[in-house]
Amino acid sequence: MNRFSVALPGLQLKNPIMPASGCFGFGREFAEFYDLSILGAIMIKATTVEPRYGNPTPRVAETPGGMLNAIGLQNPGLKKVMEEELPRLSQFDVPIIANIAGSTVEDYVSVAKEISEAPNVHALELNISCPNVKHGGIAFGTVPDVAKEVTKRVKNVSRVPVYVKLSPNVTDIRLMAKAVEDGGADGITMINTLTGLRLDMKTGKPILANITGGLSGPAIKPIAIRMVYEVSQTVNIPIIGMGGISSAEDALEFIYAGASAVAVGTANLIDPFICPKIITDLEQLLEKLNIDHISDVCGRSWKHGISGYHCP
Amino acid sequence: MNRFSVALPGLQLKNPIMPASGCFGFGREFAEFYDLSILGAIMIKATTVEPRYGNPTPRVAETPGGMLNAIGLQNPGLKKVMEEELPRLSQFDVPIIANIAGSTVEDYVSVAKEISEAPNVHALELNISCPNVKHGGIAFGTVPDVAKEVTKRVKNVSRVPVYVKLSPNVTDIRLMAKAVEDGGADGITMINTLTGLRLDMKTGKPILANITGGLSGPAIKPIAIRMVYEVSQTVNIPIIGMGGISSAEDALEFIYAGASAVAVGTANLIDPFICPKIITDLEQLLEKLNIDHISDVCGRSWKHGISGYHCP
Amino acid sequence: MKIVSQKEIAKNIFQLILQGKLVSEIERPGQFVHMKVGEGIDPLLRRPISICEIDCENQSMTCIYRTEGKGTTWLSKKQQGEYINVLGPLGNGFPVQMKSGKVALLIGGGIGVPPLYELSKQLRNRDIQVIHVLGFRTKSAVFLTEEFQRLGDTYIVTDDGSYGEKGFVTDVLKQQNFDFDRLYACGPTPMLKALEQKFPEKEVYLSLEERMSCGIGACFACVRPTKDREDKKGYRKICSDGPVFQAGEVIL
Amino acid sequence: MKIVSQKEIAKNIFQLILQGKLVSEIERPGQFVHMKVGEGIDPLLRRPISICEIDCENQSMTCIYRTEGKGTTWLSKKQQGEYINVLGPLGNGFPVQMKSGKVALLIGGGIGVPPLYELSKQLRNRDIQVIHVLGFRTKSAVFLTEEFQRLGDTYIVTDDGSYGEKGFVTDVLKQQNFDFDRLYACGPTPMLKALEQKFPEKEVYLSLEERMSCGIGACFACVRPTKDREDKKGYRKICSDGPVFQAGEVIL
Ligand SMILES: Cc1cc2nc3c(=O)[nH]c(=O)nc-3n(C[C@H](O)[C@H](O)[C@H](O)COP(=O)(O)OP(=O)(O)OC[C@H]3O[C@@H](n4cnc5c(N)ncnc54)[C@H](O)[C@@H]3O)c2cc1C
Ligand SMILES: Cc1cc2nc3c(=O)[nH]c(=O)nc-3n(C[C@H](O)[C@H](O)[C@H](O)COP(=O)(O)OP(=O)(O)OC[C@H]3O[C@@H](n4cnc5c(N)ncnc54)[C@H](O)[C@@H]3O)c2cc1C
Ligand SMILES: Cc1cc2nc3c(=O)[nH]c(=O)nc-3n(C[C@H](O)[C@H](O)[C@H](O)COP(=O)(O)O)c2cc1C
Ligand SMILES: Cc1cc2nc3c(=O)[nH]c(=O)nc-3n(C[C@H](O)[C@H](O)[C@H](O)COP(=O)(O)O)c2cc1C
Ligand code: FES
Ligand code: FES
Repeated sequence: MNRFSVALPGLQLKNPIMPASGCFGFGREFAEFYDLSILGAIMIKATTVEPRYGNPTPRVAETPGGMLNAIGLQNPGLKKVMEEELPRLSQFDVPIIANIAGSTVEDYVSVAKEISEAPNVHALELNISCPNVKHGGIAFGTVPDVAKEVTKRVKNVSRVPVYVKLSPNVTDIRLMAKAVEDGGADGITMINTLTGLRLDMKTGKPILANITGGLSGPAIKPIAIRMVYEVSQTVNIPIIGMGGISSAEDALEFIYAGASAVAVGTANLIDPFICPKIITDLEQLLEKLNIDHISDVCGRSWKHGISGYHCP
Repeated sequence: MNRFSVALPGLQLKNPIMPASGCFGFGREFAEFYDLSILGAIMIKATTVEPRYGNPTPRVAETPGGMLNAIGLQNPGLKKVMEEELPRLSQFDVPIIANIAGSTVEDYVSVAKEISEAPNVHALELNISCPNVKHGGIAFGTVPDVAKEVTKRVKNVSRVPVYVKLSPNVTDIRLMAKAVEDGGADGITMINTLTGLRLDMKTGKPILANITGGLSGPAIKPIAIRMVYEVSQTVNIPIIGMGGISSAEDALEFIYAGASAVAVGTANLIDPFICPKIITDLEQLLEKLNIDHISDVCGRSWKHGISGYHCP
Repeated sequence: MKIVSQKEIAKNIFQLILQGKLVSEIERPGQFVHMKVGEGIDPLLRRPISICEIDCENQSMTCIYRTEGKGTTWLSKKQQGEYINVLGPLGNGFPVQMKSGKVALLIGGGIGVPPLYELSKQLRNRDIQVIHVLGFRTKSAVFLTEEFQRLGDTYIVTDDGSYGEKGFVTDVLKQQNFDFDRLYACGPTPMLKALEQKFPEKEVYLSLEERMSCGIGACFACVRPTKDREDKKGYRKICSDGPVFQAGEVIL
Repeated sequence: MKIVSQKEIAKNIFQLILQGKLVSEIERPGQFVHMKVGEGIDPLLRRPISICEIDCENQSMTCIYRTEGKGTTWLSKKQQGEYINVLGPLGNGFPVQMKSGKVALLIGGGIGVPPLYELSKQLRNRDIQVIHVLGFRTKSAVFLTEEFQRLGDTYIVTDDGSYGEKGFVTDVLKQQNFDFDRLYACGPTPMLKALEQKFPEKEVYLSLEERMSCGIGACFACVRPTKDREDKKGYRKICSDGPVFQAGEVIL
């Protein structure tokens, strides 16, 4: 698996494949299907200071080639995650990226400070982009200065590198990327979901109780690829790319676009074995395409020459 | 077809279904398949002052549930459109909506002034959102003040009502909608394409010669529906909705969201008979759902009560 | 899993028999499977369908479903010999531990009827007396009644009276005033609510439905709040904690 | 259209025979059809495939295609008796008007070979002498050679020499120095370019490829600039003005 190892701030990845936050819970369920140690990393579900119940149901709706979700950051809260979920995950030889969310800067700081002390948490992922929570979410993720500020404050208290997760619901994602880089982010993860809506044919009303939801799945892939392409040419910190990945080809497309590693979200909900499958397939794909090391082709879409470059 | 007629500024539509700009050329090809007079209206391909050749090929690429295009506003120019295309279309009993584009405000004004004098042009559609042209396109469609200005200037010279076509590539589409309403727009058409990118597996390079392209088709529908839902609650001018429509159900979903009529784009490229098919199916669908008149359910997703409201 | 047979047993109601190793992992009636419908990305999500009957010997199981939308319509076109990607068995199902000789009342509404069939069979195997009350919309939507009759007393109602008595399952309960030790029900939420209210003192098990994505407890799509506000978690996942809950556990 | 038969005639090369009314509308060899592959939205677009042979009596036609990606792979799994949504015939095809006794040189590369077959047949019917030069990648990718041999002299080359001579079609031309009145070609762009350069004085017809969406001339996806800078339009659409052009009309 040597052509696969990727070194990123705080993360020594066996391979560039990891489940995306919110699509893997805290790993419990997937541990029944396979050994989680084979994963490059695990991005756990967003954690907030207090437990959250989330939105009323229905929380999901299907769309052409995609799905909407409005889970609403349901999670057992920082204490439970620290005391139960993270220790349980420590049986696996896999770095954890803790996705953290909140409604105020103070919320982020509180969670970041504490959760970054967990021994198996190797990095934080600031979810400033979750579009489902009425307060905070939207503003953090769409106003550059606010994003920069929260990044800075979290960096100040975190013991591990900080990745910021960008929202695609903006006019120019490069401005957001630059802002969080200026705020001290060690890396960027992108993209979160696009805001969408589905209406019921009979009633004419929204299917989701929350009205709108976040669009994920194959449908959004070309948008995600475009944004990774733009951001990877704008910042000097690495990107973990995501949005619609469900095959090794999709994963490689993100690497070509400029991501150093990738995360698989929605596809886990359809095929619980998708991550191991992509890991296996990707190795064969690299073989077929004569790619010696995954990092050789990072950013190939915009870099001159065919290989030899490393991202970023 | 009485439950179908929709009156909009400048447009007396037999039914709320029309082909979207750029997906129907100037009607020539489709006239070989069916009588264009059955359509609610026709949105013709973007017209610019001078003829344009457009971008190099490849100009299209497929994505999951969608496609990217970077045609680059190829068109024969204002003179040819006035002298050949519009007169030819006048054999059909159908109002034409002239989509106009340009790189400067002056371009828009020139085209608007002249094309609005064509007898069968009943409305203009300002394409301030086409993401494929390097200069102008992006800025007009993403900066509220610039959109307002171009709307105002075009309104000053146009003999027919002016609809402005919004780009979805913005943080808050309501601000854009409000701006063009303030600029005097008689209506809004939305959405144009989302910017996307696809990379070739073998080379790692963009498939489109233009690098990025506009994403259209079923994949974008939930985003379009969300935006129509937001904008229809923000402005007091009517909306012609589009983005991924390929069935009567899709069309009705846009009406529920707050559109008064809809346009079908990409689906024409896959099934040349799609517009007549949707017109027939929609009539049956309304029958099945006991909807007396299409306008009764415009905005049903957010209006209280079940019917009796008319949009806007 | 391999399709052994598929047939339309009532209007838009299909009986699908599937064969595969999954069958040997089924633990209880009331569990469900999560089926991939369509080969590509549309439909994207799996569809939850209850297990209606198990045949361990042949490693086969029966599902009965109604064509609702795109997914189930696709499924109904699949033919004998074709394969379907099935995840499961999922969920916890109905508890069947009960003293022999006791009486169980099984109440099903519409497409909630199927999982009660395997339940009834297993209860009968334990020498429990079963009474079935099954409600359907109309005559053409009625199915499986003879099979239920073979296992125990069976009362049928239809909304429009075109088959059996006219009315709802609750009307039958009023009339018959059954004496029973435990109640099991699966069907539309209003029916489940009515039953929960009617028998606050009884041991009542209800099988719930909710829109799902993963079906395995990972995504938090299918959550309902607990009735008990002091409950440690405050919620239950329909897919992995349910779909069967004792009345009073979650808010319907 | 209905699938009359489908078989793999070389490695990843499929011969598909379709039946339907569309056949009676075919006017010239070199026209193509636009096939819907997949039932849903992925793949979304149709796939252009050339018509390889027409059988008017049976209202059937043959297409030969190579499995490249998702669309053609899906197509290769369809079986006899199934239906495919086909739009066409599209485009203008090869002109076949020519005096009897004249000599036509037909040059095909890889998956560009199929449309030349119907062309060759129709030329033979007009008593035109046909010479074929066909190039393939390797032995396992060779197809239709016997059929061509029956119509006229046929030279085969493969890139690796595993079948026929080793080399490119242009090597055959160098060696043989054919005397001919008109040249027709279909294949990869570099091959077409080479031919255009080699025979500036001859009457040369080239069939081009371009990524398409509508296939009917409406979307401007498949446009190439004309060589003549003074040309009134300045471009041609491959789908509706082509796919066959006389050498020198558009920039390759
Ligand atoms: C635990 C469980 C067991 C079930 N068992 C059966 C059964 O045995 N037989 C049967 O006919 N039906 C059963 N259903 C309902 C069945 O899942 C839906 O009818 C089916 O998902 C509809 O899919 P569709 O594509 O035809 O409809 P669409 O309306 O196109 O589906 C769109 C989306 O909504 C979801 N959805 C639609 N209706 C329901 C519903 N009632 N419950 C949950 N999700 C829904 C779909 O899964 C899909 O994600 C069960 C549901 C659950 C939750
Ligand atoms: C006029 C014309 C005639 C053709 N005739 C034949 C034929 O007789 N036999 C044959 O095997 N092939 C033919 N081709 C090529 C054939 O259309 C492609 O191989 C096919 O579209 C690939 O689809 P896919 O889904 O398998 O590949 P994918 O790579 O998954 O396709 C992705 C997208 O790219 C497009 N695309 C990929 N390759 C090509 C190509 N070479 N030309 C145009 N579009 C492409 C597809 O149509 C699709 O939109 C022809 C192409 C044209 C333009
Ligand atoms: C059900 C669901 C729950 C999610 N929850 C979170 C979350 O808690 N935090 C977060 O940062 N992103 C969350 N996401 C977003 C994903 O991590 C990912 O960014 C997005 O879904 C795009 O990737 P995909 O198309 O592969 O799913 C969630 C997505 C889904 C579908
Ligand atoms: C090939 C193609 C060309 C287009 N050209 C134009 C154009 O010239 N002017 C314009 O305003 N929109 C243009 N559009 C955008 C469509 O009119 C429409 O807004 C968009 O495609 C979303 O609708 P759809 O998903 O139904 O295609 C074009 C779209 C496509 C696919
Ligand atoms: S469906 Fe994912 S948790 Fe129940
Ligand atoms: S493919 Fe649309 S114009 Fe040729």
